[in-house]
Amino acid sequence: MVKFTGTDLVCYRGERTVFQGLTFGLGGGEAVMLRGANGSGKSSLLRLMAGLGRPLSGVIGWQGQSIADDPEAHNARLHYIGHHDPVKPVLTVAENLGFWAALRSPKEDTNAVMAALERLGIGHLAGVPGRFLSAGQKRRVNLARVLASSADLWLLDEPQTALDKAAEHSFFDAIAEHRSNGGMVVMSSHADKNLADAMEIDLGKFQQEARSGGAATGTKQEVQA
Amino acid sequence: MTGFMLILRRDLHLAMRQGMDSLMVVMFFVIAVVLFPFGVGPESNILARIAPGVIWVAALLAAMLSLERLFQTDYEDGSLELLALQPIALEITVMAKVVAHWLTTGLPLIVAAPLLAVLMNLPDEGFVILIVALVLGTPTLSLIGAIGAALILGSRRGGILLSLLVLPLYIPVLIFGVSAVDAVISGFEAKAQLLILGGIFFAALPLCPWVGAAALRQALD
Amino acid sequence: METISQYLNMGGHGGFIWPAYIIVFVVMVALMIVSRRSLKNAQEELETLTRGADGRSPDRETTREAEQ
Amino acid sequence: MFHRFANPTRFLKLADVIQPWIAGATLVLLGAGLYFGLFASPPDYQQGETVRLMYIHVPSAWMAMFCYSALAGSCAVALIWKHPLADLAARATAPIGAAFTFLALVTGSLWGKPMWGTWWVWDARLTSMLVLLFLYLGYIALNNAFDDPQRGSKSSAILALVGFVNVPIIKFSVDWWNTLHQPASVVKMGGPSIHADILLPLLLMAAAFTTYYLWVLLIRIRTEVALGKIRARQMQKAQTGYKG
Repeated sequence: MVKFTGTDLVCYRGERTVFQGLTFGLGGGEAVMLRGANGSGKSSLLRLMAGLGRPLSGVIGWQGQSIADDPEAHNARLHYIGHHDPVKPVLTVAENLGFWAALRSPKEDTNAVMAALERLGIGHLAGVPGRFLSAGQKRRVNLARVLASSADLWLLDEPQTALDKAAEHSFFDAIAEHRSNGGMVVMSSHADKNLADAMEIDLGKFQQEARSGGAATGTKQEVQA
Repeated sequence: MTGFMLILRRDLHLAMRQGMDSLMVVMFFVIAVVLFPFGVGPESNILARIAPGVIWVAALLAAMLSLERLFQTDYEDGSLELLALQPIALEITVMAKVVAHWLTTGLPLIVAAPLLAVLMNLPDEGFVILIVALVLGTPTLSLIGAIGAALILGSRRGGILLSLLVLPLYIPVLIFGVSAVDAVISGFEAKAQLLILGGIFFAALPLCPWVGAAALRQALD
Repeated sequence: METISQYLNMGGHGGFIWPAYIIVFVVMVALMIVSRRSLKNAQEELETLTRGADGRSPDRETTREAEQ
Repeated sequence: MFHRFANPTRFLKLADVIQPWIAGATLVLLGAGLYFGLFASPPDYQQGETVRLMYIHVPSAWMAMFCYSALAGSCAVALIWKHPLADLAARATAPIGAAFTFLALVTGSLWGKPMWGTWWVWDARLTSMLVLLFLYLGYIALNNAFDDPQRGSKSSAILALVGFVNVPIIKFSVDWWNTLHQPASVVKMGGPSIHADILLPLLLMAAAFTTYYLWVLLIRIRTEVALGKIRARQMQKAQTGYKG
């Protein structure tokens, strides 16, 4: 049953039409891989899905209701991994994750945080202040944030950057487990690593045709999940 | 614990760990006021005459100094983006940051103000009213300043720009803050000025977080 | 009819009235010139860009450029 | 490349049609205003010849406030209905408004010298005009402080609205501050009652300044549109490695 949908999206950022005519539909347990060259709008689409901006036209909906109507409710059901890893250098890893977990779930259970850290192999870093972490470790802490509290929809913008093989492997297991109990994932990634039977959206197809004399009309192509 | 308290606690925690912020603000406040006797001359009656104005202007500039950092660090390391994606209204996040800013700058200024009033030879009856006026005025400075801090996110030369944007909006608070102290010193009632200061504060209380959140949203767009 | 110099004197205030009118005139004309020149430069640059891109030079800037 | 919202061909056609008319009106009104103001009207019985300063000071002050309201209005339209032309109109209005505010201050101080003997008088109106100039400069600075012009327009639009809400509060507090520290200035800037002979040049000049504003506004908006197209084309080249 399709829950998360986007119809006829047009993204206009930085004075250019990033993509247009993009439609998608996502149900429980399904995953979408975003493909496309740099600047084709993968990150922009993920940000629109998270509600960090509004599409110029078109609607992103959750069970038929536009996410813009109730942003807080939409925020409650999603996790977003962006380009930055927000780890405060002055706070310890446990404090960093504890803060984000507490914001989402009223009851403060530190063992969920510890379990997430253990799962990504950085349990030993719990008491370490953020400034001592390497880029890879910060990325793991950020990914652990996703595991520490539950959310239906995972929006991951190139999660593997700065990850080594072991961490990548355990995170992909976590994704599979998340999907098995009904969660949804939208992921953009260059690596050839693909999620099991994931749908694909190639952003290149939704660009505006380069103007070469002809009228520039974007070809609308529906990818119905 | 509510989201508001969580964010407030974290920001105070960060400020404590970095410690120096509040101290630097108070140091600037003291130095700025101490410069005036060197400029204007040590005659106590002149100093007393300009004391309320000098203290208020210095407090205003000191409060504004630390505004740039209000959202900047979170904006740069991605925390702001994440805070916007939490199941808490962005307005509440802005309010928590404003309260944190006031506690780390407004309050220390108020604590340091009597010392500077002595330095500036402020008449005795002016001390209490100065504190009361500052208590009513500095929160408004933080509230309006939060809008400025949100507007300059991601711009070049944010600090200077922030002062150009925010100082004109500080003029009403400055005028009524100083005239409250002047009135009491010259033996009048300062009720009107304090009421207006309170009025401006209660108008700014709901409006500034709302506008600040709107500014943050388009900064993160 | 009063003489020209008497008129220019403006009852002793000529020294303030004429500079004011001159300043107002200069600022308004300067703003006009700056605006027109920036428009001309922008249009020229646009033309070189479009000619470079299309190989044909579009006619006046308000052509119905069939972007959309 | 140019999304249909942001391609104001309709506006450009309209601007081309009405601009010559506005230009003509400005020249005619300015000519009439100057003629009546400088030559055909008698000196004021009270202020003497300096009343002629009023013919440019008061219209400049009116235009300064008019442009700020126009700026705030177009910013509101830009934020609420997200119409890109409103952004361009706001960006085009600000420098004109700032110029008029500056002129109001200059002519005000030139008026103050013969009247009160000093170049600058902390009169309530002149002080409010000075603060208005800072609001303009703040808008222009914030507008150009970002690499992405969209970002600049959006945040400066919010600032313009915040400023617009604060103008009455600032005016009120400056008036209070002025009456507190200084008895009302001897000669009211606008004069007690505006005599018919004075009213005519005043209104003519005000009308001339308004049409002048529209004239420069159209030119500046067309510049912004052209600059937008240049950026779009450069983006186009960068994005698809256009083989020209």
